[in-house]
Amino acid sequence: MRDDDIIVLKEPELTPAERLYLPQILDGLKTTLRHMFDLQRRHAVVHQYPEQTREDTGELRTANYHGVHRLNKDPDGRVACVACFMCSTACPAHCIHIEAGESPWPDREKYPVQFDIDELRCIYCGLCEEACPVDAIELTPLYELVSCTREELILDKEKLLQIYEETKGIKPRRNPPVTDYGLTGTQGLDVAEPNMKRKV
Amino acid sequence: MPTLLIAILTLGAVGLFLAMPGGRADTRRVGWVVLAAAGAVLLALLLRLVPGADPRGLFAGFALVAVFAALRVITHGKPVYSALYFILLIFAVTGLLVLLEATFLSMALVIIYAGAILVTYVFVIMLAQQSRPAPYDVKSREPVWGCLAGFLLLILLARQIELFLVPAQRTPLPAPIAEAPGTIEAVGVPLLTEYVVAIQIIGLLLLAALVGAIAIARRRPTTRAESEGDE
Amino acid sequence: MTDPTIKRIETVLRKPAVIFGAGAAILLLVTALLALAFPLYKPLLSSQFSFSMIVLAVMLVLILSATALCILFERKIAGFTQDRYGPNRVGFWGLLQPVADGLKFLLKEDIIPRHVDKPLFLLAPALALAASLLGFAIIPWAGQVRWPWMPPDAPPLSTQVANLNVGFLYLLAVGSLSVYGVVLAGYASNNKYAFYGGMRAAAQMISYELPLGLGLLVVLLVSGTLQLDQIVQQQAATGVWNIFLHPIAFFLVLVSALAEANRAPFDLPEAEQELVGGYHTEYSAMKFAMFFLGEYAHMITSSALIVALFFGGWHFWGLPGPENVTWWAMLIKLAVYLTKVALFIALFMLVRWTLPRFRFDQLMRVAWQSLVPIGVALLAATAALTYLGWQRNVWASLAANLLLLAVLLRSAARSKRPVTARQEDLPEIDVRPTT
Amino acid sequence: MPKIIIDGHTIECRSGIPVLQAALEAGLAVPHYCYHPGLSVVASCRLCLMEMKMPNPKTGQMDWAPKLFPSCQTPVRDGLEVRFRSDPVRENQQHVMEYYLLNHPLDCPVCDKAGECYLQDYTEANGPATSRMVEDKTKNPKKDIGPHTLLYQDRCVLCSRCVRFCDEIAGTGELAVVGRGSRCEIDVLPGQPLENPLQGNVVDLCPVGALLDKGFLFKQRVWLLRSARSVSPADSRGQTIWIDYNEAGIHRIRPRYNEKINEWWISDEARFGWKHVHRPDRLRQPRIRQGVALQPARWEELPGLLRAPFAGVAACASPAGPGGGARLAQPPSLLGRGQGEGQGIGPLAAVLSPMLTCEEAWLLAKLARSLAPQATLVLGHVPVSGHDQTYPNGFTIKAEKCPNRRGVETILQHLGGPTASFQEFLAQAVEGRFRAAYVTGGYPDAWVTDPVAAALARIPFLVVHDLFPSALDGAAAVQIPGAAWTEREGTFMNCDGLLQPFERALPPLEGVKADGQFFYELLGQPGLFRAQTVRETMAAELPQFSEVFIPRDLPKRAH
Repeated sequence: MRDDDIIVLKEPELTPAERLYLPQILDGLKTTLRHMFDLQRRHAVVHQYPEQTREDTGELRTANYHGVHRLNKDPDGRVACVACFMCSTACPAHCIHIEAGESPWPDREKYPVQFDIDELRCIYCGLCEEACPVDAIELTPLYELVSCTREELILDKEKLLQIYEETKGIKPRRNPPVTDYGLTGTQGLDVAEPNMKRKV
Repeated sequence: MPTLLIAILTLGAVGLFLAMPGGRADTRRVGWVVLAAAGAVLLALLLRLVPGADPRGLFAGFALVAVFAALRVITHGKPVYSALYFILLIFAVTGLLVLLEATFLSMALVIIYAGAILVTYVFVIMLAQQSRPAPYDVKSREPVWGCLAGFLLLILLARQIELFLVPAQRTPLPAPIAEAPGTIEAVGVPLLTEYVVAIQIIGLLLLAALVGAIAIARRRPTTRAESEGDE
Repeated sequence: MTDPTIKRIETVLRKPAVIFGAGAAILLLVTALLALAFPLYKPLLSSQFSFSMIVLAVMLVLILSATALCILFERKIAGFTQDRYGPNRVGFWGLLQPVADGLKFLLKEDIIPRHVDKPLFLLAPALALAASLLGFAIIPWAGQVRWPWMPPDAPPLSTQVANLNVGFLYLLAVGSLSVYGVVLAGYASNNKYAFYGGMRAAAQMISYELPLGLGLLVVLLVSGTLQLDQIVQQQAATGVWNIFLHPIAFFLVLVSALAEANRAPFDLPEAEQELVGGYHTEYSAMKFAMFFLGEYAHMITSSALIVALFFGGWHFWGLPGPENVTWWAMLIKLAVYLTKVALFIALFMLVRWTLPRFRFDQLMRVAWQSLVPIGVALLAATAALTYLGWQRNVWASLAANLLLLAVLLRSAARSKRPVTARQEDLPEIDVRPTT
Repeated sequence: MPKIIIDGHTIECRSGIPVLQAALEAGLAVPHYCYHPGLSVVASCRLCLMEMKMPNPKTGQMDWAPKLFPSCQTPVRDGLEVRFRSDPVRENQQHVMEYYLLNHPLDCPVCDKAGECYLQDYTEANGPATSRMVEDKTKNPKKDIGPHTLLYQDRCVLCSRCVRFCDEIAGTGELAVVGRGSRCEIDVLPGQPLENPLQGNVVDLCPVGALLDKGFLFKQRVWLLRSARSVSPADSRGQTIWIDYNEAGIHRIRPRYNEKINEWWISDEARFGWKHVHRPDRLRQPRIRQGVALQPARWEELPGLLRAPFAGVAACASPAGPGGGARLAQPPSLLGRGQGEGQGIGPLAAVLSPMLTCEEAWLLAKLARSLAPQATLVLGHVPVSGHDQTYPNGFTIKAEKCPNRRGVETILQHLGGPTASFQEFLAQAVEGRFRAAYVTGGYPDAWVTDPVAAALARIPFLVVHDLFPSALDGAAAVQIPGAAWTEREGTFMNCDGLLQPFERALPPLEGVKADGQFFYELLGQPGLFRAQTVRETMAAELPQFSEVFIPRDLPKRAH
């Protein structure tokens, strides 16, 4: 760092009125009063949540909203997850618990026997979504996540797949699977295609 | 009669000494019993001496609270509690002053003592001794000398009271100052006429004390080397 | 997942007709009961002592419920200033929110941490609330009243609980006690944040009592009496409120009252951002609520005091004056007084949601380097006016005030720093790299 | 000590090793697959090629030779100058890597080797990010080549480490490279699966994910595991191991390099001998006999409960006292009848299992002797199975299936006094000579045979400290749950007298106390049991325990 890189910031000089503070306070009061009686802005800004949702106003960006997770299915209707633990490794909140097993299908090696997400621990950062090599885990735009017990909010594989069924239309899977070990189903050749396209 | 009074007060002094903090818990309990006994005897004595006295009045209530609070101020182990009992004492005295129609004085007492001085005390106590009193504080309490001095003072006061109570010399109680609402005037006017010199001298003294305190407490600008050398 | 019954109840309660209907019904019921029981308490109304007791009881109930309403009011104002609605879920316009809040406070677990100094921990919230409520004793709510059944030559009754001849000295005294609740809460909690809060409160309250006292002394010099009802009557009789005489004194008292009530921008003892919750960090449930109530009660007392001292109390031009002591005039006066108090409370809240919090050294500087000198100067000027016999002369007083303002402006213009500058005794920091 | 120059830095190295080994030991990350210091050198992977200075035949000057040399096949000699940081070397590595990746599937997410895969690491460090190959990749099915092992042929890089291991170390030669050219494969002969007692090592040896352990398959990703240095209790040789574990428990055991004992290998017994740690029927709570049944007890009450009867027994036995009986601090119902007084043998016995660590055995022996100076100390049951097996390169699997017989024996010899072998103890117990005994077990398998149970049932106050329920449950007055060796720390002395410490990997099961900690509390010692502290106090009396052997950790990928 050279000396002329340094910018010395000086406090701005105050006018006598500012030093006296009172006019400034009155100025502030004016601002707050203006907002107090600005009904139009208030109506425009505030949503009355349960009656009026962001879906209604079209402000919910379904493409990138970080809501409840879902587990995608492949075209054959099987869970797309390959139980690679990437999401649980990436998860800063350690809220994903996976137990892997040998898959019952001939074209796949590994699949999740158990897949639990503790939605209470989750911080909805979306790193799992980023980490997933097969785009199996995704965050849906669902934000109304309530339950009467904590246990209900630990979502298991069945619930996560169910959420996929419910949100299929809202948020389609963005990418086709890109790996070459038979994720998109039984057609072996289809698999190589996206892989080749992906070469940079 | 003086012998009886002196005996009672001696008893009280001994009880107070026993009840002082620092002693064993059972000793302190004994001290309180002794104190209560002495107080009861004294009360009985006073009632016998003053035929028309009514112990149930507000005066008695305030007075008892005041005496109890005063005892707790010096016998309580924790400084914060002592300060709080002091405040209680001030309220009791305020009550007494109000009974005497000295409202201005009573309010001044609350504002100055409870509102300012004791808040500062509490402030300082909280800052100074978080866990337990420092050894010099424990030492400087000197319960023996304290009790002795209080005992002597009380003897003198009791002597006066006794003289006052001898029927031949009893004078009527001074009537409350005539115009009750004028108590501020009653306090203020003499202060600024009769006692104006005294007031000024006291003011000067307080100013000197203030300047002295600031001079002592002022943080002297020291260079780093010096401050390290001090340590 | 919500219980449909609860949902239905909620919807019903949110209808204005339901709320106002129920309110009107309760009001009617109370009025009817009062009317029916009139022979029972009629004799009580006639003597000053029993009447004072009735005023005491009524005002206590009124003010405790007003504090609850104040919290709703505060949240509403907070919402409005921030372009929100504020609470509007419980009842129409959120009017039942205080009930919900109260229920919540009552039903929450009352935690007493193991490490606290238990007696003081329990005492502190009680002290905080009690000290704030004590002040209401001498507020002259509605001047004087003479009931129709009383003989016309009988002295009218005062609507004050206690007409002390030391007047607002008493207010000053009990106001100074409210610090104990805060300081003891901070000490007893045995928690460093609470402790800092307590320390700050102690220093702040002692400091701001001075400008408050100086401002009150100005009023004392002007009116020549300490009794609040006489001060109000003077203003009502002349029609000149003290604010017109001494706006600067009013400002001093207003600022000091804010500081004494621990309201923003002087809420350093409970500064959430720095001290978690300050002195009430360790408190929960009803004990926490008592601090809350104490703060709002304190605010109401302060407002009532300011209204009495500077805004003519129950007086308003064109409305019944001090000579009218009929019962309906009393009601009008009460309404005027309460309206003024409400306006002041609104001002306090507006200030809270407008101004940022002071830093502690700034707080101290404002008190000792600005308010106290101003107060002393103003006091001297008023003393001079009083000596000349012009103490109630509007033009003379205003001239004195303007003169003072001019001096202040000039000194502000001369001074190299604003009133609340950054600390100069911080060492200069050289930002340049050492190499 | 020859000195060689690698990339301009002079390095002193052992003589007789290849340059690659010297470079790896110096901390250089030289990529390689086929080279392994424990196996013969084949120089087939061509990844470790380097530039070397040789005399130029024209000028006679030392100059960089135009062709690359395999560093794994070039022995070090004094003054040798080589370099790895040069463009030809890099280019070679890149080309070789591209070749290896031609057919390698892109299935790292499901491959268990991911995280410790050489191919993955080299690719990530400097390999090609993309593939130029447009044809379909060769797909080979996975093969089941043995009871423990799977072969994913399409991941294989044909480094032949596994083949050489089976030939040279195990000497069984099940694996072979079959086929030629691009159809080369690793395979076993029909009917001869890979099942020698060392076969688990091929999984560790495999630099890629071709050979995988069926037991670990898909269980965890390796980066989620933590490792603890441990010593295997599988036999008395003291093979050093890594225990890979996480919150869910142990997942696998890998060999830990140890130049004195097992080098890079471990036997399958050591590798798979941890399943008992997670057996669901492990004891989890101390229990005390009340009436006929054992009732749960709290750990806090045990010291008082045990010390009193033991001390009482000792007092009875001392010749001093007919009044000794009156000093019995224990209700007779717990203690039963007394016998064997004045027979020269103390009626109290402590059975020190060879599964105990040296420190625990020491504490227990001291405890017994402090309560009853004439207490009999017994070396517990020593399980033996078959004969010692020695493999061609000297790797030995001992028949003695316990880790610390020698350590316990050393302690018993040192302490002197009445000692007995387990058989003698049983015989005396049958005669009813013991009135109280503290029996430790801790064996992974059932060890209480009928004669043992019958003999021990004769002891009125029997304390059993073991991992699992056994036939002794009916006889024990007090049953104390033990901790498995993964849940303890301490030292084992192997059959050759080598003292090796090990770390704790898991916390003891909930409700269980580590044995050493419990003995510590029984002795009335304050604080926590630390093996090292106890070992230091032992060393003051027994110099054998003053020095422990901790093999150095190899740098990452230094083999």
